Amino acid sequence: MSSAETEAAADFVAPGAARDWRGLRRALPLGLLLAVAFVIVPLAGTDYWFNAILIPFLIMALAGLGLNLLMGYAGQASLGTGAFMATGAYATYNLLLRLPDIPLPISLVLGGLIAGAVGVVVGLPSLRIKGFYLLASTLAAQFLLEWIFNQYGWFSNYSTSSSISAPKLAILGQDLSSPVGRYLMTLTAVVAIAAVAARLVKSQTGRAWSAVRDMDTAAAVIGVPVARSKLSAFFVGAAVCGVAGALWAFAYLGTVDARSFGLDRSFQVMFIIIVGGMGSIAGNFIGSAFIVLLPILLSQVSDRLFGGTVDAGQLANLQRIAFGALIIWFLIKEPAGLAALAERGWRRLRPSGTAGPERGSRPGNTGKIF
Amino acid sequence: MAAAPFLEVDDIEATYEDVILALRGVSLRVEEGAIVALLGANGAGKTTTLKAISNLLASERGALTRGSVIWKGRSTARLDPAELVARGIVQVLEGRRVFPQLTVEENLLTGGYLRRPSRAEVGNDLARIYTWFPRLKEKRRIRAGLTSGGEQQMIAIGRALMTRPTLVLLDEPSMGLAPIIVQEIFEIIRTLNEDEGVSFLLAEQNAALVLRYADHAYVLETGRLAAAGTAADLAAQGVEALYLGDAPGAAAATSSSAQQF
Amino acid sequence: DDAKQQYFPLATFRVGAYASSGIPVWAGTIDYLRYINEVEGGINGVKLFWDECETEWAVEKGVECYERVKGGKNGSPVPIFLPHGDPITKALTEKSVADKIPLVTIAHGRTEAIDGRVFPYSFPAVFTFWSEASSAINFIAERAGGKDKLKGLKIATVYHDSPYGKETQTPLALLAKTYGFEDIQIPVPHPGNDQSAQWARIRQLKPDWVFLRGWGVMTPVAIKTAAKVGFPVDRIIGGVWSGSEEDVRPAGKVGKGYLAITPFPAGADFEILKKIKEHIVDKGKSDLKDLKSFGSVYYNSGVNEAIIAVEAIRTAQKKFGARPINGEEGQWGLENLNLDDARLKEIGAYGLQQPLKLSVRDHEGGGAGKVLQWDGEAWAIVSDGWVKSDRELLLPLIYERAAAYAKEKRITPRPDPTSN
Amino acid sequence: MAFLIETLIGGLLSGVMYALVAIGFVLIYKASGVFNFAQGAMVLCAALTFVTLRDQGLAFWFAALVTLAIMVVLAIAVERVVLRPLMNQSQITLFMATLGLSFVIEGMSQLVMGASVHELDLGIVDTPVEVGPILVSQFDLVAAAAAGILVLALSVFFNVTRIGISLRAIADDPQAALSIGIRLQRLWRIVWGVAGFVALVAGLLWGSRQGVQFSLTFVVLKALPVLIIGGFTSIAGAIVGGLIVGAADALAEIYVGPLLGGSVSTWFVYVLAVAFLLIRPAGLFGERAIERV
Amino acid sequence: MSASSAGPILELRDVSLSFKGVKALNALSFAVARGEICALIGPNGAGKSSLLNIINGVYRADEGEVVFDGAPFRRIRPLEAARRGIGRTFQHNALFKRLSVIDNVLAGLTRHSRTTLVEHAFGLPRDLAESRALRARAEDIIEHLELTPHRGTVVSTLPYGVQKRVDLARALVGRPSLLLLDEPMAGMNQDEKRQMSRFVTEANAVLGATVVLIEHDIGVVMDLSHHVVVLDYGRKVGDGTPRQVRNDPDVIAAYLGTVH
Ligand SMILES: Nc1ncnc2c1ncn2[C@@H]1O[C@H](COP(=O)(O)OP(=O)(O)OP(=O)(O)O)[C@@H](O)[C@H]1O
Ligand SMILES: Nc1ncnc2c1ncn2[C@@H]1O[C@H](COP(=O)(O)OP(=O)(O)OP(=O)(O)O)[C@@H](O)[C@H]1O
Ligand SMILES: [Mg+2]
Ligand SMILES: [Mg+2]
Repeated sequence: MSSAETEAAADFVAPGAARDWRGLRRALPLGLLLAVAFVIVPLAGTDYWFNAILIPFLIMALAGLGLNLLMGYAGQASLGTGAFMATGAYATYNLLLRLPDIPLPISLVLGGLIAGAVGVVVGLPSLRIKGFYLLASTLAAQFLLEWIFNQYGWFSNYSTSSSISAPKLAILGQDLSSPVGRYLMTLTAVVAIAAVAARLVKSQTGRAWSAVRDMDTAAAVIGVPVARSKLSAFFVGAAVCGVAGALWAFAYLGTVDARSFGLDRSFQVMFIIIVGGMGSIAGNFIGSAFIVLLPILLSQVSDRLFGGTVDAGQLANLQRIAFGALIIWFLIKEPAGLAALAERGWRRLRPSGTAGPERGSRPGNTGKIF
Repeated sequence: MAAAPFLEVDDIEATYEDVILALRGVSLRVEEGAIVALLGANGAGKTTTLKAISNLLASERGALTRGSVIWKGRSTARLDPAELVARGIVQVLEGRRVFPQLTVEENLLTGGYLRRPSRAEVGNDLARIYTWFPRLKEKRRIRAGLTSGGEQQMIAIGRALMTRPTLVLLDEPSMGLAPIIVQEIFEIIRTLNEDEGVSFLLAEQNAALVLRYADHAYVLETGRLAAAGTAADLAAQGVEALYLGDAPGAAAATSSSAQQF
Repeated sequence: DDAKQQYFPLATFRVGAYASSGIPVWAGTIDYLRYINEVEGGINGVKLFWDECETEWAVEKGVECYERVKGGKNGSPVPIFLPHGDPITKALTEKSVADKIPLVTIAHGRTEAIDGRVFPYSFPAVFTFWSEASSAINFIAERAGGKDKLKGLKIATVYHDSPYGKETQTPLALLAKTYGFEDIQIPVPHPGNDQSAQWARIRQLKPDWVFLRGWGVMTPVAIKTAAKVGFPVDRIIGGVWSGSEEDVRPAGKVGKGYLAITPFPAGADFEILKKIKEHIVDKGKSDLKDLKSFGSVYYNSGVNEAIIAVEAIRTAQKKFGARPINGEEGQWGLENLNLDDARLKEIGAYGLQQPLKLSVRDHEGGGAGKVLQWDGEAWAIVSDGWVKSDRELLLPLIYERAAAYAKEKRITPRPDPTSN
Repeated sequence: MAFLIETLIGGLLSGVMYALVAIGFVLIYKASGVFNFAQGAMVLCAALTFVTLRDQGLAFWFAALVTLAIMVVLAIAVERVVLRPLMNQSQITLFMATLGLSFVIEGMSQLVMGASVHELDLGIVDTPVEVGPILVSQFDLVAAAAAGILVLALSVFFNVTRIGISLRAIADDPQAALSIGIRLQRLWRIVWGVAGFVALVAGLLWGSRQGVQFSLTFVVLKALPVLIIGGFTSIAGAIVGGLIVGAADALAEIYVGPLLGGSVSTWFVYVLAVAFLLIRPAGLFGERAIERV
Repeated sequence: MSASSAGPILELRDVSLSFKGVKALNALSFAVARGEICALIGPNGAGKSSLLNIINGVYRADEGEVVFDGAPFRRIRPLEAARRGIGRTFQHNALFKRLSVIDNVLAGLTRHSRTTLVEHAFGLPRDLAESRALRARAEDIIEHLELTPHRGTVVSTLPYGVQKRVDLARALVGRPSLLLLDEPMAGMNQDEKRQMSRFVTEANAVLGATVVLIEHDIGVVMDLSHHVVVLDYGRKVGDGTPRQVRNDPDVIAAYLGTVH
């Protein structure tokens, strides 16, 4: 695990002595963040924070990452996220159930790979279809897979409610079923996968994805294997979503049925990447924070402010309105996502980074995938 | 030169996304019936100036933050682009922005709608465009997105002329056109100018060419006015020198206040 | 001084897709709690106080609410939690064991959680879906003139194609085998706003009865579509979640005659409702904005749930003293809850709530429903009192499933203290 | 055989109801390239407003007019607050904005008009008509007729060439449209207003079928395959797509479902739609994407 | 059929292409000799871009065949064309606009990459070695085309002229044996055109790429090319040295007019 991390850090540090320092300066905040997440938070966090906030936040960020690889980097719009997550969850469940000797991390990875394979099949139409048509066509997979898991009892080991539930979570005899344990397990998975993803998007594969996204005809002409790139994006994206799904089922809720991974979930994940920023790894975390935390914040704030004086139902409606309005507002403020906004703020704080007039985030060029 | 100002741009400053300062105090005038050239290197702010005049900045998250644009004695600040077209200013956007899904003829027709012309009028106008660009007549039923680069440029120009403007803002009209067409376009410009009194503000890279047709010229450099004068004068000075910014007579456009960063 | 009062958090759903049922449900609960506080001065003097937490009926929000409130408030613990929804219940099942907070899920939740040895903190009290199915069949038998008359009947179940909808397939198959009726299962996909194909099939198969296990908009559309194909509406029996005013009213005139089985009989004539009306509603203290819903199925279900919670706390107080009760004590209270007719009459819930006796082996306790018929304006009770289910027939199968669950989860069932 | 025909007719008639919702999408997509997810919320909003007004005792036509006025106000607000600031943004951003919009509209509707379920009675008798052995629903016939009229009217509206071409121009390139004097904002308002009207019609028909309640917003899910099959930009496509989806859905439910042991209609038409797409990547009548290098 | 280094690198034999019955190319034949710069000129819509599209597989010829490096084809996939060594720049900007200059150029090297997804994901040694090698090649070209100051900039934020240069770099980095350039100098001022001409000459002379160039600036064409082919309405109306073509009255009438 930690090796993957240093890999990621190493990736930030471009070769060349002059850049070493810059790389370090970029890696330092990240290292601090990880230290806090791995050491301080487990010591300081409460059950509520783990169970209700941090774990879902991390998992949704991971799902966002999966979709972002597919949609933000490779430009293949998909609403099949829920289905990929479900596949990962059900696959992992069956692996744990039927091959109990395989250690948990391996089952998770295998579950992800199975989801990736399903993703490839779902992605086949992308070789012919684009844009909203592709988006709408991924709904076929979304509904079909949801139905299959719900319909055929084998997938849920014939449980009465076709739901699956987590077996005991343990790695190397370490019990992970406490909130802290589940948090650490989730965090580890998320960090490891994010590190790999960060590598991947900077590699030849990632470049091929972006090339296909930005201009697929040109990509083909200069020698990028377009079909293979699209499918590999579906594979990786779905695999990451699959792991997120498995974590959702086992590390967060404990028990789920296929409806937990319905269309709403797909939309939610899409929100995350749009609000956070397409084509940005950090954006997934920002977006996830927005989507997962904002409603909680809104409800707590409004309870504090108006609790008891305003009718509870009306309050809830107002929150819904506020949530929708905030989404629109952020899209208007920064169509390239909060990650871009954050980056701009960051640069403004450190004027050394800003160099003259530049078309940095020229609209229409950013985030335009179709 | 003391005639009532036709188009007067006074000390404008324009930004994109509230932070990128693209114009810093540009002033220029177009007299009625004149052809004025706007020169400058890539990124100098030619396009931005034209968009500031036609009020198209808002659609690109840009804004005029200072100065004013006066069209026939009235400020254009509150007019939306369609209103400006109705009052005679039309812009041909840079980079052949045709409507790809519409046929060539439909593209041209869209230019006429604002005037609510009769069928006969439309027919006449179309015929006029087709005599200028016979190539378009052949392609009239093809979807514009499929036509060649030069054909698209012709469509964009033809479409703008369909609005029967009194002032045309042309952004890089010669780009990608065959020499003979470029020549024709400039001849058309001259004809329209002489016969119908249409004025032009032309942003061009090909300085030698445009100065041959223009009366007046302005040179922009990184958002500031670097030089101005009659076309003949500027041509004589050598435009190349102007681009480097060390030209004499650089306008006093130095009020580079309001740093937005 | 909150610590001297009883905390009772409410995970409401007043917006979103299920708001129309959530609003009256929570009004019923809150009105009853207010009644207890204001008229009875609390439970043995211990007043109740509560927070609301909006879930929109979504799992994550439900979990968040639960986590937010489970630690109690200002020193007052949580005695019982009402998750109100299948998915949320599932997500909380294991957490509740760890946290020792009993979940009461009336007319939803896992059926096998009846077995408190395996599911110590889950209480699918009063009426599980298996009981619902069995009671519906027994009502049909009642109409047909005896269980022996079931033989040869065709009974079609039109169900919401989801885990919830499928839950009754097993008991119905068993009942069909036992009584010799023909069991036809017809799924309707979510949300169920178009059922022409399903009802075309009904028209073709000509069943004697239709058991409608709908959800949300599926019910009115089913009733309307039934009318369209000419299937008699008084031969359709809705399940619990197809049996509220909200379910029938949108169907309009054609809904007249429609039947539904429910543990929450509608009506405002029950003693306790009269009292609530007098002391709460008429004084403008009701949580209901639309008073039309007073005495509706959903409102009464809210009252019903509150009664069980309050009575369980009261029972626990008998053992632990008149003070705020925590989850573990709440579990004891629930498992020793005994609402017989006498007690029901005392609290004015006779007829509204069925006699109920919970135990470690039996977290359901009741298992009977009343059948209502829609007269176009309101529900009327048409069954002979409570229609019981064949619990003896179903329980062995339920225990078997609970045992299988225990095995899969490697849970050692807790011993039943009453059985030795 | 009679059963088959009956199922088919039932399916086709339902298909028209789906088409009705799909048309709302097509209108807006045609005019701005925006895939308007808030269409479902608009259906709910229209129906809820209408029913609430009716419950207040307003006459049918009056209630309909007031509702329409409200939908127009909504259209103007949307243009001003959402579309204009987001002009020139990517379609997916706009799509997300309409998702945000749907939260706002749903929240507003329920805030003002409550969440309770209403019956909506349009006074259409729905005793089944028997044609030989085949049963046909009167209500569905009326709905189909309404949809038919609407489609005709809209086709005429869009074929008033000026508006039609202008709208397509806007969808292609809003800035270029502005630059030649197309009154973009006004047209957007008109189109969103018309979409509001379509939402009202769809809301009334769907509302009287299933009651006016939150789940009205879900009808969009059935409209999507209609759009895919017909093409996002074609009103005629919406009708044809609707018929195909309706018929396929009904037949699959009867003949495919039992084979697979469950209800297949959540996904069947979607899979069918993908099959269509593989043959025609922009639907039956959609405009093909243009890519030239 | 071995690639004879003596024969023409590219030969078109009676190539025709039509769209909905409209002939864009009409029985077109000509040859491009190995190592030359061949300019393709003609009025707008003459079919120049379409011709390039056929050569590298974006369009499929209706009739006739293309012989590249001794191997004839009627239809080739763009990917296959790239693999065989046909590089290309575009008339309308077709850069990967959200990528930086270096990434755009690196994307042009995809066909030289031999590593797999897994190696990329985990940064296995082979990937590290390869990306170092590819990066060096890319940096080389970037320096060569004087793009170093822009190497990390996102291309959509660059001036048009620089973007055109990036497009050239992306095509050149893969070391194509045939380089198709579609109006590489449109929208540039005189200075930039001169610079670009130099790069094209160097690509041809130093890197040894045969160049097919579409250009409307006749001065540039005269300076740069060894061989000019003139198209009009999909037909060949001229084929010869720049001088011959320039003085051809047909060409003057159809294309040049009097402004040069
Ligand atoms: N939409 C935009 N968002 C942000 N910055 C922009 C935008 N459009 C232009 N700019 C910036 O404004 C400045 C002026 O650009 P403008 O397009 O007006 O130049 P130009 O003279 O027309 O150049 P060219 O010859 O390349 O067309 C440039 O620095 C450019 O980066
Ligand atoms: N995909 C297509 N569909 C329909 N027509 C096309 C297509 N591609 C090209 N054409 C037509 O073929 C003709 C030749 O186009 P091409 O782009 O090759 O011209 P060109 O010589 O490159 O012109 P320019 O100098 O203006 O770029 C044009 O008239 C164009 O309309
Ligand atoms: Mg410009
Ligand atoms: Mg061309």
